[in-house]
Amino acid sequence: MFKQIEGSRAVAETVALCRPEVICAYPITPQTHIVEALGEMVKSGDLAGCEFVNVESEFGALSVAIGASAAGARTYTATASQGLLFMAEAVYNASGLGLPIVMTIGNRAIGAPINIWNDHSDSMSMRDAGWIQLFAETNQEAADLHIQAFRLAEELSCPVMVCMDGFILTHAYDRIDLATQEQVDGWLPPYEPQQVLDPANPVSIGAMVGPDAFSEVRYLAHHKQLRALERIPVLSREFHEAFGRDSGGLLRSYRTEGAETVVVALGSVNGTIQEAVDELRADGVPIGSISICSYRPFPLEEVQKALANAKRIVVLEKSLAVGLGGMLATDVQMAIAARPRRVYTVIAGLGGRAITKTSLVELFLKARRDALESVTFLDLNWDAITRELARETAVRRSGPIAENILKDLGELSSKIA
Amino acid sequence: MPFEQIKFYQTGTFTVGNRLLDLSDRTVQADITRSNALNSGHRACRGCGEALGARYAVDAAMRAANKNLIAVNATGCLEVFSTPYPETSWQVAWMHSLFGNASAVAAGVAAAMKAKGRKEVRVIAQGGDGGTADIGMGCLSGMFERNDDVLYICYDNEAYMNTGVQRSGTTPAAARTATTPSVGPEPGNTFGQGKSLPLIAMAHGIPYVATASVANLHDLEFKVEKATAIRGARYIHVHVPCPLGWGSEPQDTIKVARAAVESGLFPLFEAEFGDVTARTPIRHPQPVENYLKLQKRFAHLFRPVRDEVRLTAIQSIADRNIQRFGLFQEVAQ
Amino acid sequence: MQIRIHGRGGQGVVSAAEMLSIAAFLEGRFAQAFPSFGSERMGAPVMAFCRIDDQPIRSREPVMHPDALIIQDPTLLHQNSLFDGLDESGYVLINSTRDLKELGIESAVKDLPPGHVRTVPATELAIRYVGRPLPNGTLLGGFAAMTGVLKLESVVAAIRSKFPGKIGESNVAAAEAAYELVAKRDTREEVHV
Amino acid sequence: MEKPFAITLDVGSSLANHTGSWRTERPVYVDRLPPCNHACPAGENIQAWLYYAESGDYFRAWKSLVENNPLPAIMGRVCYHPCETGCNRAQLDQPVNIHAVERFLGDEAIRRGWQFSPGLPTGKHVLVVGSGPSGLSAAYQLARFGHRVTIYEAGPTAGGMMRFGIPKYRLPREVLDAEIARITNMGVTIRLNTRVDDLARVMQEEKFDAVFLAVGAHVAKRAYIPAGDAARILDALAVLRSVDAGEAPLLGRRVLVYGGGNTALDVARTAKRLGATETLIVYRRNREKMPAHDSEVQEALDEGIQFKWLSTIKKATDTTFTVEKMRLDEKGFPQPTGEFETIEGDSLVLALGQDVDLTFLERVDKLEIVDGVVKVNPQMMTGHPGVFAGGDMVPAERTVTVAVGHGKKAARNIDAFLRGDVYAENGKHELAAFDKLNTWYYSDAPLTVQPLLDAARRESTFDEVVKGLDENNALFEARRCLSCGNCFECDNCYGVCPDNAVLKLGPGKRFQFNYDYCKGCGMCAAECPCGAIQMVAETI
Repeated sequence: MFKQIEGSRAVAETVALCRPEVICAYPITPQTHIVEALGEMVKSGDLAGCEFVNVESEFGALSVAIGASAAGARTYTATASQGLLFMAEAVYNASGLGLPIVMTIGNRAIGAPINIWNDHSDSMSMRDAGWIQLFAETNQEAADLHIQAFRLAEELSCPVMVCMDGFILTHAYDRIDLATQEQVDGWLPPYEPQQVLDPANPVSIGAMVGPDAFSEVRYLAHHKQLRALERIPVLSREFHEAFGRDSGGLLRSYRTEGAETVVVALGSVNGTIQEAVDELRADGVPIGSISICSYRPFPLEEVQKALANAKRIVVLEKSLAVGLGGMLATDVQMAIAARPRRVYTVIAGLGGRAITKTSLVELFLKARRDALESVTFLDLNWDAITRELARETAVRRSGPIAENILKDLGELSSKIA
Repeated sequence: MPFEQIKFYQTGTFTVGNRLLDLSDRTVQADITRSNALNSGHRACRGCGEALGARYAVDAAMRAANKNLIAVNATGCLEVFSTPYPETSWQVAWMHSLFGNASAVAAGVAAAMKAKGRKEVRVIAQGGDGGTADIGMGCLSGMFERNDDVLYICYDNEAYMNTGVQRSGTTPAAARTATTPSVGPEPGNTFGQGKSLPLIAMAHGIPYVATASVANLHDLEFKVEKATAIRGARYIHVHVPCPLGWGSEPQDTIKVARAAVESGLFPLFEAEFGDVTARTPIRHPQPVENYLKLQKRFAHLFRPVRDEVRLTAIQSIADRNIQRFGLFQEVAQ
Repeated sequence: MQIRIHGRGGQGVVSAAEMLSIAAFLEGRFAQAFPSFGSERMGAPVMAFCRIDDQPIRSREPVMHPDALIIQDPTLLHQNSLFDGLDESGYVLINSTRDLKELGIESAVKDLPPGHVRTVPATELAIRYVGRPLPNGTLLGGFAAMTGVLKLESVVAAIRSKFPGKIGESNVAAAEAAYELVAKRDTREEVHV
Repeated sequence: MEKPFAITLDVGSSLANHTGSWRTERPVYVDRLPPCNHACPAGENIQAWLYYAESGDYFRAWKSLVENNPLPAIMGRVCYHPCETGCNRAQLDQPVNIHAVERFLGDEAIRRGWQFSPGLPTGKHVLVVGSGPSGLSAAYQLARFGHRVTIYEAGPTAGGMMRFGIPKYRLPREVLDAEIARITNMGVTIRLNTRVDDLARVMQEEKFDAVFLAVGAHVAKRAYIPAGDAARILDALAVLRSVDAGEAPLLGRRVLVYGGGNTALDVARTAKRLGATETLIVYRRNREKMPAHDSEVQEALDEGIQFKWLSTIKKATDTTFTVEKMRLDEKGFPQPTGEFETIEGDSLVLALGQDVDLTFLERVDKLEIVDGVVKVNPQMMTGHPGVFAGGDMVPAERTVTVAVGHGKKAARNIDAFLRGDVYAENGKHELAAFDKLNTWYYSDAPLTVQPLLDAARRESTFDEVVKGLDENNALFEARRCLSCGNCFECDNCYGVCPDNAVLKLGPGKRFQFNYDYCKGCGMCAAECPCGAIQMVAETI
């Protein structure tokens, strides 16, 4: 049934339909609304048979989740940004122990300078932690992905992060088709743990593993992700049959037929990209785009197929591999290694900077002329940067960069005024 | 006295077992069918106090919980020597996650058990002083403050032994460790540092806090069994000598622990909802020197010359405990 | 020359390897000593390695094909894989008061050249000279005597540099005693008798 | 569940890891010799019978006790208990009141009529001369071996010095009779009023396969004291014997006793009971040098007996006695001072010790006599093959306990002799000295003093002075035993092993080390309360 609600609320209500047994909450913008809503449902009794634990930190949040999951409970938590980094040790531990925890990331930048707005730096920092990472394009998908995430996680005994852009999705009101309890119960079986802490059948979980077996353990983690590559499309198809909606899958192509230029991106920005693509297509520009949903495991084969006919590729990333450029771009290049083509990395929307259709159209045309740098920063204020660099060469103690630039921008705006 | 004085029995009244007592009145360790929660073949050093304390505690909890027990372990000696792949020494449902999160993981297990309505299952978390007092402090405090249904047992050997004897927040004054070497004008650990976990636990106002020692098994078991029966957050702090880190003889582990108790340096008491409610009186008082002399980590207090000033300072720490907890009071019969 | 030392946590296996490398260094050669890292405990089986060469040593792999084994603890003798990779002209030095027959390893070492397998009561000597059952320094004396790869003086110097002061001196005394024992070819310790 | 590889393990799998190979020392269970057993002249296994007594199994306790001593009710009363002097518990609070528990067991046995059973008949016949403690002890042990035993007793009643030498108030006659009866009940024949005046002849005519001589020492030593005809001078044994026979020898109101041994005290205390108002013991040395046991001196003082130390009696008239003061030289020997005084008294009783009457041995060849006693070899055999001797007639301390010990030892050797063999004593264990114990595990439990008959009644009656313990006290006393050197199954080793390397074998079966896992830390030995574990170096 359709509702006009906030993304966070939609996710919360969908998670509730998945009948979680333990939820750990620690506040951090912008995921806070999700756990607040869930907390309310548990307190009111609408979400029965569930323990809602207010923990003392994100490290505690995921640790409680680890214990609950190991004890056989369907477990959920959510975090973002600094929170994800603070729980980093536990993030690796949860996947290492093969615990099917589902965690929402309300994607947000990482400080310093502290910044609460959206980009992908947080989940990117954990991309190799052994979790499955699914990126939601819309709030509808964000909600739906959680249902698929629980099933995928529990089938594989592997934790899943559902990444949705902070504010852009978490705080956006949209028209959402919310699943019903019957639908979810019919599609998501109760949790059957692969291993469980049970006094009746005791085991020791979390042994110390030495050089003699550690590599094998790691390979098996990798193999698990390869199995996920097979399961994700299947679940997406089954989900479509049950719920009548396209959600998830490994990736989605948009108007790539005959496209010379293909744009690749993660998450909500794909909407704006598709708008730009339509506009350019209207002018006869052969361009299309790919929205990657499953970032980990990374669907090398599917990406390679989807880019088979592209002449050039523009990878638009909401995170920066400082000193290199793009992370997604690197993965895409690996995918097309057999038949290399020009790949432009575009770093955009860091710390919540708006990505506009106008900028994108301009960017894509430039790309078409192959006039882009291999690493391009979208809508960068070069005046501020050149002035700061000049100041640094002049004065050794030139002060904090961020403050300086803000000051400049102030002057700038006052001049405009 | 927290455990009932065995009436009209002298020969080995304080021993582990007692052939003339009913089985129910004997310690778990005297039981031929004890659970051996931590079984043979583990890789602990000779005379390891932590291995001993852990089996004492978990066996007692197993009896009290009628074997419905789940144990969560922090990283540290106990975890490393008990579960190196491919062998584990545990006979209980056991889990190790990280160094600093045992209390939180246990809280998660407890939450899961509550959600599943499995009231009969009791959850314990255990770790060393490092994983408890230092890196695990945040999670521990959270678990206390939420009054999660977890019994946390800290095996305090007063330093980071697994990594090679470095100073921890419970390392006593003057003790030599790898990071507080016995060199310079003030050798060993600095006076005026360190923290008391039991008192911090009490400050949370949780239902039960107790200290125990491998030197007094009856007392330790009594406390573990009592704690296991209580709901909510509970904390037991067990003093466990480490022959390697303390430079004591392996066969002296219990002797050293006993000297700590009877000198007053390690007071045995119980607290409920933040107030001390019972203490275990000292039976045969000893000066702190008896304790210090058994350990090379304090050798610099006696050689090359006796460090009277700091010996007096340590004695006064003990005297303060004795006075503060009334450790000399007569055994209540 | 590649040496593998077997012993137990707390017996100073690692320092033994280190002292060997120092001795070699003092003779102007290149040497490398490293342990088989682990979180093993006092008493648990442990290994340490030492390489001695006339050129710089690049290899970082554990010693797979030792030219010499030093067994600090005879209770390890019957763990399989102990003699793995030992060169057919290699050496074996065992810390024991017993002879090879009593130790029951005659067959295991029968193909080694005469005089290449010796036992020396290092723990006994250590207790006598050092006052503690730490056989490591002592064994190095025996090793020097058996292989001739290192001079006793350099071994002694190495022990002194590793343990300055009284402990060092008592270890030196024990090492020299061990050297004597092995140097005077006690036939009881011969392999082919 | 299919467990994740390596990370999740099956419980208890480390049992595959035999950490016993880490060991440089191994613990072994030992039985050390408790100081009480070590000190007992009768060779009683005291710790063993206390072990049964403390669990309330008095019958087994008694059985174990009478292995070595058939007269516990007597011994519990008259023994001067060197066991308690040796008791390790003395270093904690006070020694275990062993003799009181022994007496309790003895009385319990009499009350319940527990009996001895003889061994299977061997057809051998042994003559025992004398029915004193050593004679009875030997007869009992020989009967247990299955030998036929006949005791020749010169006197009209059995018991020897126990009857004639020890007053009723220390040893009630019904107790003495009961324990002698128990021995005759097992088939031992006692022929009373049968003096052996020529052993050689008896042996020849009556064809005994072996003989044990235990005639004791009954000839009172005399001291020359010039005395007027009217002076009453008697000897202690005669007095005690006539009192036992129910007569009341005329001693008068003021009685002097000359001597410092237990007999002197016995006779003095007897005199008091016979109505003497003043009883004075005259002794040539001081209290420290007095051979009598202090407990008895104390009891005598309590009863108002007076002492005159450092004095010898020089002259006696009918009512006065001249006494010379003595002083002790540096060697502790009394030397005359030349100072005299006169004491009033109605009678003087001499208690200067006894000699052995050896005339009946004259015709026994190869039998040697040295300073008035019979010489025996370590097997208690005299120079004459098959003739053994013990008790007061051989060189040794003259106490009931020593005598009982002689009897047992002689019996074992006689048995071996009869089998044409020599008895081999099994080697003694290492002594369980105090430093071998870990006494923290024992709670403080001071000795329970046996109730004393109040002084008033003592003076007038021959009622037993020292009363026994009731069952509770006896149990309490038994449980004060530290079980030195012998495992009492306290489970400490089983409990304190960090490696669970101790196997508990169940009640009465003690424990066993599992050397597959024992790392040799030695905590079991250090924490064993009674020192029954020893660490032994492994050969490297």
